[in-house]
Amino acid sequence: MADTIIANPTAGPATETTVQFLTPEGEFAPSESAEEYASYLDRLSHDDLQQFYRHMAVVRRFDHEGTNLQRQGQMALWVPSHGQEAAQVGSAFAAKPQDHIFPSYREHAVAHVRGIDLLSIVELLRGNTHGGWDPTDPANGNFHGYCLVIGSHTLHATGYAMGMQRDGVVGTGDDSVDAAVLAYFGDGSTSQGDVSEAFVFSASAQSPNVFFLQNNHWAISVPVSVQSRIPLYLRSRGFGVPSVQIDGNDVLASFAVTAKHLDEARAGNGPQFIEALTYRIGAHTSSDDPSKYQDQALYDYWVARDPIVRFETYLRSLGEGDAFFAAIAEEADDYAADIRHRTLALTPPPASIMFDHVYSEPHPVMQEQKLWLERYEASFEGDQA
Amino acid sequence: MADTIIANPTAGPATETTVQFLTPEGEFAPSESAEEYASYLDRLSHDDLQQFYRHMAVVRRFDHEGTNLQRQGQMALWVPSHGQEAAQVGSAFAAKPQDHIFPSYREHAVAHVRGIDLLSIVELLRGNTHGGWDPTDPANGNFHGYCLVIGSHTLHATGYAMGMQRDGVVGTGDDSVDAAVLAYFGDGSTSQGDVSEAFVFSASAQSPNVFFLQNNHWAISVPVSVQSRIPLYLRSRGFGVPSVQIDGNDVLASFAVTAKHLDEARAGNGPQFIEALTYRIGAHTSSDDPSKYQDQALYDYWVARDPIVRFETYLRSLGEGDAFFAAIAEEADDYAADIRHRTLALTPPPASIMFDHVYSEPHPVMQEQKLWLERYEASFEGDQA
Amino acid sequence: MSVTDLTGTATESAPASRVEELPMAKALNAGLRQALADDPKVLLMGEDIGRLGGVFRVTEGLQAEFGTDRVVDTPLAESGIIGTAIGLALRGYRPVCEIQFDGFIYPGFDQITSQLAKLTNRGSGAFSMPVVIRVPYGGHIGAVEHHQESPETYFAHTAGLRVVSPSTPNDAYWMIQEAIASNDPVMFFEPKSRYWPKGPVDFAGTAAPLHASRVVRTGTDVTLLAHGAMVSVLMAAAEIAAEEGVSAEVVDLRSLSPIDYGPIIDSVTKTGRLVVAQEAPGFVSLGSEIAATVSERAFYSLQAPVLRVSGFDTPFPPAKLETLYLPDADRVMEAVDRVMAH
Amino acid sequence: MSVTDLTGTATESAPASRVEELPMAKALNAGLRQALADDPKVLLMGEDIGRLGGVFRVTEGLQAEFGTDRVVDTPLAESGIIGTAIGLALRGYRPVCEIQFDGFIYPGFDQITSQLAKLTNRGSGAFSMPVVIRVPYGGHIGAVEHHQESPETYFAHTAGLRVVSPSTPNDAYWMIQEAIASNDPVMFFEPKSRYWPKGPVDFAGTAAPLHASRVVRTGTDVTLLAHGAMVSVLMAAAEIAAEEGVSAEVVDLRSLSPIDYGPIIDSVTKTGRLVVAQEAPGFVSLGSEIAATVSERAFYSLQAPVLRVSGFDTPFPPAKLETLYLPDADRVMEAVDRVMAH
Ligand SMILES: Cc1ncc(C[n+]2csc(CCOP(=O)(O)OP(=O)(O)O)c2C)c(N)n1
Ligand SMILES: Cc1ncc(C[n+]2csc(CCOP(=O)(O)OP(=O)(O)O)c2C)c(N)n1
Ligand SMILES: [Mg+2]
Ligand SMILES: [Mg+2]
Repeated sequence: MADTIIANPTAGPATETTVQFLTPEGEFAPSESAEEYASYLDRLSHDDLQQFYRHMAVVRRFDHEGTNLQRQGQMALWVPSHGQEAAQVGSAFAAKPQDHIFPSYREHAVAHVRGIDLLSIVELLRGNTHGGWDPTDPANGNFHGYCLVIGSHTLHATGYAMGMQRDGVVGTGDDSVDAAVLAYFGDGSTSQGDVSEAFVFSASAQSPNVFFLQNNHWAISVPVSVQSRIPLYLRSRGFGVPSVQIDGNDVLASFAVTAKHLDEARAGNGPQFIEALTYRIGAHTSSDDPSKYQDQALYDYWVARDPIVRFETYLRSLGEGDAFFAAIAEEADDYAADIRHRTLALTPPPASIMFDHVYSEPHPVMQEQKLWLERYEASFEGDQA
Repeated sequence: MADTIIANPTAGPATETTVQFLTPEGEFAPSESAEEYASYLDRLSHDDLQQFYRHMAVVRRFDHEGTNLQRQGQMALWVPSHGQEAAQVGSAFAAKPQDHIFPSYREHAVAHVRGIDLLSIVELLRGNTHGGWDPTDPANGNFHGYCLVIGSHTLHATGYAMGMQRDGVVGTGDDSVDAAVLAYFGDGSTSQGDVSEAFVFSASAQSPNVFFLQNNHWAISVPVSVQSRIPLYLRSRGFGVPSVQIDGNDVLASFAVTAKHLDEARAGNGPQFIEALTYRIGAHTSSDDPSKYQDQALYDYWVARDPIVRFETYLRSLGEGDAFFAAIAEEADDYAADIRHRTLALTPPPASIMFDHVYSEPHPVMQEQKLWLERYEASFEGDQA
Repeated sequence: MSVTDLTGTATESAPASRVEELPMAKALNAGLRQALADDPKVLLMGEDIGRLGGVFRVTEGLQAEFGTDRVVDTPLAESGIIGTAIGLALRGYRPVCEIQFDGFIYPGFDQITSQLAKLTNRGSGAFSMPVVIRVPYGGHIGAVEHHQESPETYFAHTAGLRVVSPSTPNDAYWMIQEAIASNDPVMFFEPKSRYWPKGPVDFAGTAAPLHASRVVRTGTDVTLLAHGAMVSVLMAAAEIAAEEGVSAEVVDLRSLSPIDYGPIIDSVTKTGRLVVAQEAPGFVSLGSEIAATVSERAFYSLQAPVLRVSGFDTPFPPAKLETLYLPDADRVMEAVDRVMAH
Repeated sequence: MSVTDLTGTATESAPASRVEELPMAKALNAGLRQALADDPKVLLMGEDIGRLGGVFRVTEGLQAEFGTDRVVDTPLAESGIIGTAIGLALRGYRPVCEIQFDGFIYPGFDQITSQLAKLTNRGSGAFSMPVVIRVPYGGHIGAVEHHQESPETYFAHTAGLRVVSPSTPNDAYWMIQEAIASNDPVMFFEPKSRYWPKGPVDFAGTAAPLHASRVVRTGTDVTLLAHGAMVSVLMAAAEIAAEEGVSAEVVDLRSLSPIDYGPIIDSVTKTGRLVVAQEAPGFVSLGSEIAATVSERAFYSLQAPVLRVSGFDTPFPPAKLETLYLPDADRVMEAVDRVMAH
């Protein structure tokens, strides 16, 4: 039977229509609402399922390494993704190469699926860069930059999708051409005017947008109930944007539902909205102290619904054995070790990056101030000699 | 049978659930959806119905005088209310003395019902003031200032209602104490992030707000279909704010529905949303040229649904005779004549108002610049002597 | 298009000069039409710019000519307009956004400040942000609150933006095309009180560099500096000054960020005196910047303090008081008299 | 409460002085607690300020003490926070809004600029707008983008607002109470890098007027002027200068709008030289204003141009570069050396 997803009513929205394929116990038992999405699972080979697991496990391990590196002073801040891997990996797999992705700042697993070198995230949170990867480089899977101003990027995603419409890559019927934009944001973000305006503009333009909300139940210390007293997946409907709520800790639901709604968007049927119910198992960031506000029962409830454990049980029920899981564990450790290794080798950026990219065209003030700083810095060299 | 309200599908949203008591022909024939509101009409005496007509007719006349005065150079701008009188007068009558009203900039009829001297609107549009009436003066019926930045005031209305909650004037059960806030805005305004944030904050606080949308089908030249492809009354539901659509040219529907939802808000049942379908018969403002974008069939359709004509027919069906209508016409003419008279007598404001109210506390720069300007102006007096 | 690149010189093989007398609004319309015709990636977006042609008719006829995909009537939300323009720019488009009036740019301020201005830098230069934001600004039109403001300072202070303002129809025609051709975000401030007076537009001419200031009247005793609508006020003041025997040089700033200080310092070095005028409030403003920098760089040339003539440090007043609020030629002369007294 | 009124002198019948060593964050907490206790109309609102006590713990314990109606964890939207605070102020409340970080104030910019700053004027003084907006601002904390900015200029330029910034725990304790007691909107910029160093707070002392600048070190050769965290940098520079035989006077601006020019002009009249420092980019900034006005008013006293030491005219860089971006004592000394060379 389908899980009710949220036992604790104070935890926020839950509905009977939540799409779920895998119960928390790892049993394949689609909810009634899952039926219309079931055919999308046919697209998945066993290798795909292994990849789901692999990405979730590797990024979980990466995330822990990030926390450790931050504690050891290698970064000023860490933003954990622990607990949200299924929502991220399933949805990311649903995106085609020609789709574009506009993340918030916690989508490490999406980044990994799209081919980003996750060291870039370390560089960003270390204070070496404000960006980290080049979204125009084909190697980076059309994964755009992290956006720290809550909700802003949902409008960029909308404008980008409007550009796709103008480029004639929506609703052509050609699978290799039709494209959409997948944008991620959090439960707190839904309160920002920009997110509502993104619904307005995308509904008005009928642009190929899929808005993917990870409701991890917290905006730092503020529970989702402060942002909304009703389930958030309902939010978009009054804007004319169809929506669905899924069990975000079920990677199969995340994949199938995102795949269908991306198909809708690519086909020219306009914007779509998905709310994935999940939970932020870690702190908001390494600067945060969840003990000040965390509800232990709620936390325990969600730990018991861990997306990776659940999927491992399911894979084992399909016959996957220890060797596979051991190999992935080793790969994850290797990935983390490599990140650690390269993090320790990072050097501070040159001062010139402060001036070089503020403008795309030559700018006299940048040239002047860059030169001034060079000369000023050089003036100390004598002192030290 | 209930009117379908909008014949022309390109005109925007229409639904079967629209609340209507009076057909466009002035027949009392409540729609099914009107039934739950019918008891609110019991609150109305015949005198009240006369007042409805009176306010609508006087403000229609006032509005035409405003247009004339603007054409004659007495104002830089006029903002017509023609066509929206029923939506405004019915809802305004539903508000109790202790309620507060946050208008947009077209609510001349609401202002009139709440006791504002409409010359203030002339002064505002003439460029004599930025405000015009003192909302803290009991004579002004808790009618707050016009707000020209689209949507901003919906947040002020929300904060004001949060203050009422803290003052203990919500949900006490005492009819003379319990209060709510009624805020007006337009179809274009629904696209602004601030309006969505007002839904978020009022739903979160469960503050006593009634949001009253006059969907007059245009945001200057932009048809409502650009703002939303589905009926706008649905907008608030995804925020947890219950809503209803009414025939905004039916003054009885406007009264009854607003009365009920103000009751809900005052009782502590949280924010409410009403969409009134109406039409901007005039130009957006006197600076506008609707011939550039107006749809003649749509215009004709709505002219045939004039709120005042309709209500006159109804009153006549109740036995109201020529004498009453003649008396009101005379009152309206007198009102307009008085406005004209006093407009022509207006003098420019003194320069000092530029400096005197920028801050509530003494401010050295204001004192300095005011004095400078006085001296500077005085320096020319010699020249003219 | 026959504009110069931002730093270089004219590239046009200009045919015979083709000059027309046009109001600035129509010159802008012509410039926008040219930009739309030259580059299919250029698109216009804003409230009421399509069917209506904009409340000032600057985009009149362009939707009919280029279609609703390229001249877009947007929903009513400035953050949405600028935010989606950013997305379009990321996709390779060159959006030109119209903000209906100066006072309505603030709902879009976050998208301008934290996104538009910073994205290229955030992306280490991997992509550019060729977005133009057109803002009809300033007073002298007798309009209601929020419709006569001069918010240039907010944008000039914001690193990552370029800020310009034409004072003549000819500059308007060329500068809008240069702004659109620029790969950086450009805040394009259109002095709305100058929309209607006619001036010559040389369609076969060459564009002055977008970021160059320009001496528009030569003189020897005092330098008068302004941008936008205030330039014509300075020209009137210079006439009055001439009658009083004072020879005023007038400089049109044209670019507010960066500021082309070269011609300004040259002028002040010659005249020894500077009066800076603007419609905006003076406190912590563009005028402050110019006064500070000229005071610093021309320290030994200045024979009098740099004086600033500005709107008062109040909200823009009700229209009936605008002539008292806005600096006119007399107010400029009051300052000229004071600097000449040194 | 024992603060002075905005223009007057201390009104307290102070008992024996009661001084504690506190970090600024705790001094602010004490000031807010006092304000909440003194006036039931005072309320705090913001993101994470309740149960968590704010990301900087400035409001720690206050929700437990005063309840959720007076210390409000709001939904995540800055325009909503400021817009509803305006409504609460219209109802007679005195809201104190916390903006979580400097870079997140821009979504609320429209409500601040077009509403909060202008409403009292729009209403011809019939009501006031006693809203305080607390903004932890500035660099030196190694944080990611949008978390280290210094946006004071935007607000100082906006008529209708008052803008202040304390540099010490004692000022923080008193100024926050004065800001809350003011009937005008006050932008209260808290230098977040100064949240943690301790300093004496005199709970039984008297508050200096909110809008007074203050000489914090006397000297004779050059005046150094700044606000917020930069004041301590100037004090360090003054030490270095003293070692080099240059006697620097240091002025703490404290109020950014209005600016109390009296003590500044007095100081410059005495020293003949001024260096103004700030973390923010220098172009079209608060520093420009001060340089311009001092250059004008102390024209004949200045022996050298007023020099400005600022962040570069770029977005705040990645944290690893912040020490290069932010002016330190050496950068101030570079300017001191230059003015002393005159
Ligand atoms: C405009 C803005 N305001 C405030 C912040 C500070 N802030 C960073 S994350 C956050 C909570 C976001 O919650 P949510 O959207 O649920 O995303 P999550 O962190 O849970 O993934 C806040 C308030 C910000 N980044 N941007
Ligand atoms: C923030 C903002 N942007 C733009 C405008 C210019 N403007 C004034 S009224 C208007 C249309 C408003 O339409 P709607 O909300 O439907 O109200 P209506 O005028 O139809 O009553 C626009 C775009 C404004 N006043 N404020
Ligand atoms: Mg969250
Ligand atoms: Mg409308």
